[in-house]
Amino acid sequence: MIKLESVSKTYKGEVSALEDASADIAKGEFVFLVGPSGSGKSTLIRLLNKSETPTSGTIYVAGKDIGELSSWKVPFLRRNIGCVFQDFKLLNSRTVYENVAFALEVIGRPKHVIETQVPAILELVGLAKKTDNMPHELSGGEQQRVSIARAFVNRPLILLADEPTGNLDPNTSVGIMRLLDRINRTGTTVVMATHDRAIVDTMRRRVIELDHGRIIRDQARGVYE
Amino acid sequence: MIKLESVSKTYKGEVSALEDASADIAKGEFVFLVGPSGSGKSTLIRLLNKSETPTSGTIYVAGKDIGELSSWKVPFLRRNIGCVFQDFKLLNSRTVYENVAFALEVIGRPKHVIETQVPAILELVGLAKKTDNMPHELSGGEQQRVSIARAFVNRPLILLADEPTGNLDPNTSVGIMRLLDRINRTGTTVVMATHDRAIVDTMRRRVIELDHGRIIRDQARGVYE
Amino acid sequence: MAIKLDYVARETAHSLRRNFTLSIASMVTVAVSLALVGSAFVVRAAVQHSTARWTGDVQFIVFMKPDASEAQIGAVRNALDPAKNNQVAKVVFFDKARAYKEFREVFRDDPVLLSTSRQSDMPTSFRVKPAIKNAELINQMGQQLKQAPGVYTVEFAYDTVKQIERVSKLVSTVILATALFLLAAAGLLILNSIRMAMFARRREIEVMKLVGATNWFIRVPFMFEGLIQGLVGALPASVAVWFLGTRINHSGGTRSSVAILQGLYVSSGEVWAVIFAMIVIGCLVGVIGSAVAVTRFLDV
Amino acid sequence: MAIKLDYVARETAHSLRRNFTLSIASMVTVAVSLALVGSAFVVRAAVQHSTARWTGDVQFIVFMKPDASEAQIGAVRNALDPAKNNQVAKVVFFDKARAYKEFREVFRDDPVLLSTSRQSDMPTSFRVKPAIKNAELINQMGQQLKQAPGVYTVEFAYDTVKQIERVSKLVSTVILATALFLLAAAGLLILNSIRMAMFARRREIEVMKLVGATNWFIRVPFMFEGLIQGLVGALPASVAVWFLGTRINHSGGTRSSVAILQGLYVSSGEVWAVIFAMIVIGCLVGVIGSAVAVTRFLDV
Ligand SMILES: Nc1ncnc2c1ncn2[C@@H]1O[C@H](COP(=O)(O)OP(=O)(O)OP(=O)(O)O)[C@@H](O)[C@H]1O
Ligand SMILES: Nc1ncnc2c1ncn2[C@@H]1O[C@H](COP(=O)(O)OP(=O)(O)OP(=O)(O)O)[C@@H](O)[C@H]1O
Ligand SMILES: [Mg+2]
Ligand SMILES: [Mg+2]
Repeated sequence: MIKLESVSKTYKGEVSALEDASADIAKGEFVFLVGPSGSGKSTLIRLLNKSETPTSGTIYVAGKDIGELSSWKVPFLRRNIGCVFQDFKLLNSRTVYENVAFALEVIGRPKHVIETQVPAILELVGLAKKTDNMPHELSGGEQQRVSIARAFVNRPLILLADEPTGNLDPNTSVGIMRLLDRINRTGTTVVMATHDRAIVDTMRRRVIELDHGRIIRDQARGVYE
Repeated sequence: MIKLESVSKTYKGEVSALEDASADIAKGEFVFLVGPSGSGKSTLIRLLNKSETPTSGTIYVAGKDIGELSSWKVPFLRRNIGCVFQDFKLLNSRTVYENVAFALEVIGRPKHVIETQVPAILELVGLAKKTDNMPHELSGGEQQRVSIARAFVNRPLILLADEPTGNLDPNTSVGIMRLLDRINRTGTTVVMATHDRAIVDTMRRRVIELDHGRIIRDQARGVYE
Repeated sequence: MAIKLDYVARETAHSLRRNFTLSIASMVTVAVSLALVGSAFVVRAAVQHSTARWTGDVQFIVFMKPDASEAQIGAVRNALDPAKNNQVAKVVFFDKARAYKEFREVFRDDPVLLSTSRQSDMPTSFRVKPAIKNAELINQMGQQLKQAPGVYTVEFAYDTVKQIERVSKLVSTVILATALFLLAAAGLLILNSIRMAMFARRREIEVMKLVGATNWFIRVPFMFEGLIQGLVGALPASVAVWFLGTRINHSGGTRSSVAILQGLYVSSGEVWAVIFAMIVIGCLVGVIGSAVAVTRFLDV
Repeated sequence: MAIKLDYVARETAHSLRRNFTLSIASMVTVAVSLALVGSAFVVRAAVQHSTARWTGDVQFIVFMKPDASEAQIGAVRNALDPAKNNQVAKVVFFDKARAYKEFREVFRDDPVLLSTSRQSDMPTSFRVKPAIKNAELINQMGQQLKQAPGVYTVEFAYDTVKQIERVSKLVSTVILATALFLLAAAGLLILNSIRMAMFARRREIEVMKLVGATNWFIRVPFMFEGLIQGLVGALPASVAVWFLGTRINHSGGTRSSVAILQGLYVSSGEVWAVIFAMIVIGCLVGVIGSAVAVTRFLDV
């Protein structure tokens, strides 16, 4: 599903955020990206949905070299990749419901689909009571769950999650992980960057560890450290 | 230093974020605020620096009822309260250095003070190499450290930190906690909301637990749960 | 994927409302500049009508009485014949038919005047271009003709008409220059209000891109917003120009077939053409402004 | 706490640069509207000078030759005496001294003309307000006087001057109305560009508040920005009006003591007064616009 061939990313100047990273992630896998702050986890995730382009190396998603993708096709790539962002990226002027519905509207889903799927997914992430609140009226953890709902709502092939439990208490985190696990069992490939040792150690899934931009460990059924 | 007398906060509509909370925090204390997502931790912190006003109850900071404070005096209250925000609140158009310097500029500190204190504090949080980067060029954890540096830089009496380790890996978190500890030992009162069980359990400081807006536990040398 | 119209309408309305003062300012500027453009053209057209009779250096016109005899007309023609009178450079005879034709032409939008005037009411006239330049002598020549039998009156241009034309040209050029300035400002404003709309929604745009919106899906509402601003600005301008047109027609001096100036007059056809042009210009300014904004600032 | 000037200057410059197109549009609108205001006043002043001689229904002026004898002047005075001639309502005699005084007044800013003209060069004249209304008869009366010994020329106003004054008043009123419209738009624009500046920096403002900035510390740079926009807009407008002034002075018809119109002329004192007023208006519009923005949209 996802294949990296010696991918490097150097930001303008000298910051080398990713160096010679290679990996092969099969359809339906669940992968944890771990590593210290600044090791390149978010960079890797941004490369996968083409928000950034690699300095060198090739990335295949669903068998296609996304470096070759002409720019007008990028939106269609992204429709297959749900993304949970470290900073949520919610729309401040829209309610929780509208934020989630937005992801469907933008890709032209008909109204009746939106009206059934959005409440269902909000129920799933435990925000049924907050549908009409604005993002700034939510706690940090609640915002993170809205962001997860939005990424899930159009049932993407791949789900990228950048520290989806960073602002959640342990219990809520467990709930979210159950959700991700459930999604993963329906066949969605999940790539999740995290700092949460407890989660990684409990789930025992594949772990890719980054350090200073290099993959220093790639372990099936791994632990945090 | 901080005293809450049956403080309640109800957001417009019916959301009761804090109910009848009373607590007394002495000068130089280190207090963890714990509780599930949406339990009112951030609300409590926002009440302390008067970004929100309580629906009922009284809050004293440094012996003064901050509800009585006329609005033009609020800036001067805030100069004594450093704040690390859950969503960093960095200025996107300014470099790391400028972001930190800004906090000093705004309160009219002379240039030479700014020029010595800012590099020192950036060194302290481990960002000496990133002084000239823009926030969007930083990893999530690095941004969080900038936010901490800005809250520290004018040596406030009280430091409020809302999940300052939410986006950090365990090792960096330990570093930040050492820093907070050090600051606390110089006499600064620290109030920190967190989800990080490991940190709370290691530090063994006073723990105030919130649930649905109520203080359900207030324990000296406590643990997360 | 087709972009849904109701989506575009909703987004545009929302954005216009959010940027209310700026949208208003853009529209006011579009309106004022287009009103100036339109007025310049209408005034120029009116002045041209009014002075139509004086083309080709005609310096005075000898109007014959409607009942002047052939002999009387012949005598005047003789007196003005360039071949015999070296003070005359050129003379054109307007018989009743030709005078009526011109009259009908100038007042083609005034059915009352047209229906009450018959060809037989028209005075025949000679339009005289003198060979001499001296105003005093030209005056004398005209005054003499006034005494000739069968002559109703002699109207002198005295260069007044030329002066009027020159001033009108100057005024409308100045107005046009000011208008162009303002039009540029209006374009800039629309560009800017679109840019602001985009800026205000840059997070939204970022998120749209991240969840897979196509570029046109993002662009179209903004371009539409610009179009609307230009269009809405053109409307009050059109109304203003239309009023100017009717005002000119109602107060435009003596509307007579025998006068120096034939009355300031502008046909409704001309007014509508100017209004049409204004609306087109308004839309163009809006679309160009927003297109520039969208291509320059929307990094999609 | 005193607000540091270099801080305000830096922030203002930064904000102006960031909002470049909008600032430009505001300034252009301020400039155009102020230029219109200024032009209207300057043109009106020039026309008033030019027609100064024709106040009080004076219909024609009889200029005597500089060397006309006392007897000749007396004869003309006699012929025009309202007590003896019932066609005359009023007549005013301008002797050399009075003519020179008026001449010096009108051309007070033209040292060349002043230094080359002496009081003895001035023609004496009679300003005549006829008792009759019929233009033809007034004309006849004037023409007769032209033949009288010692008369240099007779200048007729023929209502031309009144017409000019009427038109000039109308034109400057229309210009002023347009200008007021635009000035309102300019105020709106400045308000808006400040609001946009605040919007663009709302996170910054939020953070400023959270780290303890005082309200005035936050407000002052924005108000300063508005002031600058108004002021910078006023400058090109001032230049334009200044040029208009010199143009009027250099091409303003015949500058002679014996002509219908005394040459369009506007004194540099008047031009500077208008420019000063424009700069004040520009600053006012800027400050008011930004003050409204700051109080309405800056929730500090
Ligand atoms: N746009 C950018 N320009 C320049 N440098 C950047 C940019 N984005 C990231 N970096 C740098 O690249 C490195 C890797 O950043 P990245 O965000 O991938 O780290 P991360 O593993 O996600 O860290 P965290 O756990 O703190 O979120 C960091 O040193 C960061 O400063
Ligand atoms: N401005 C607001 N308007 C309405 N409701 C709000 C507002 N801010 C917070 N709330 C609600 O108040 C409750 C407490 O929010 P708060 O942010 O204090 O939680 P928290 O303990 O910080 O949670 P987290 O750990 O997820 O950050 C939540 O249910 C939230 O939705
Ligand atoms: Mg990251
Ligand atoms: Mg919180």
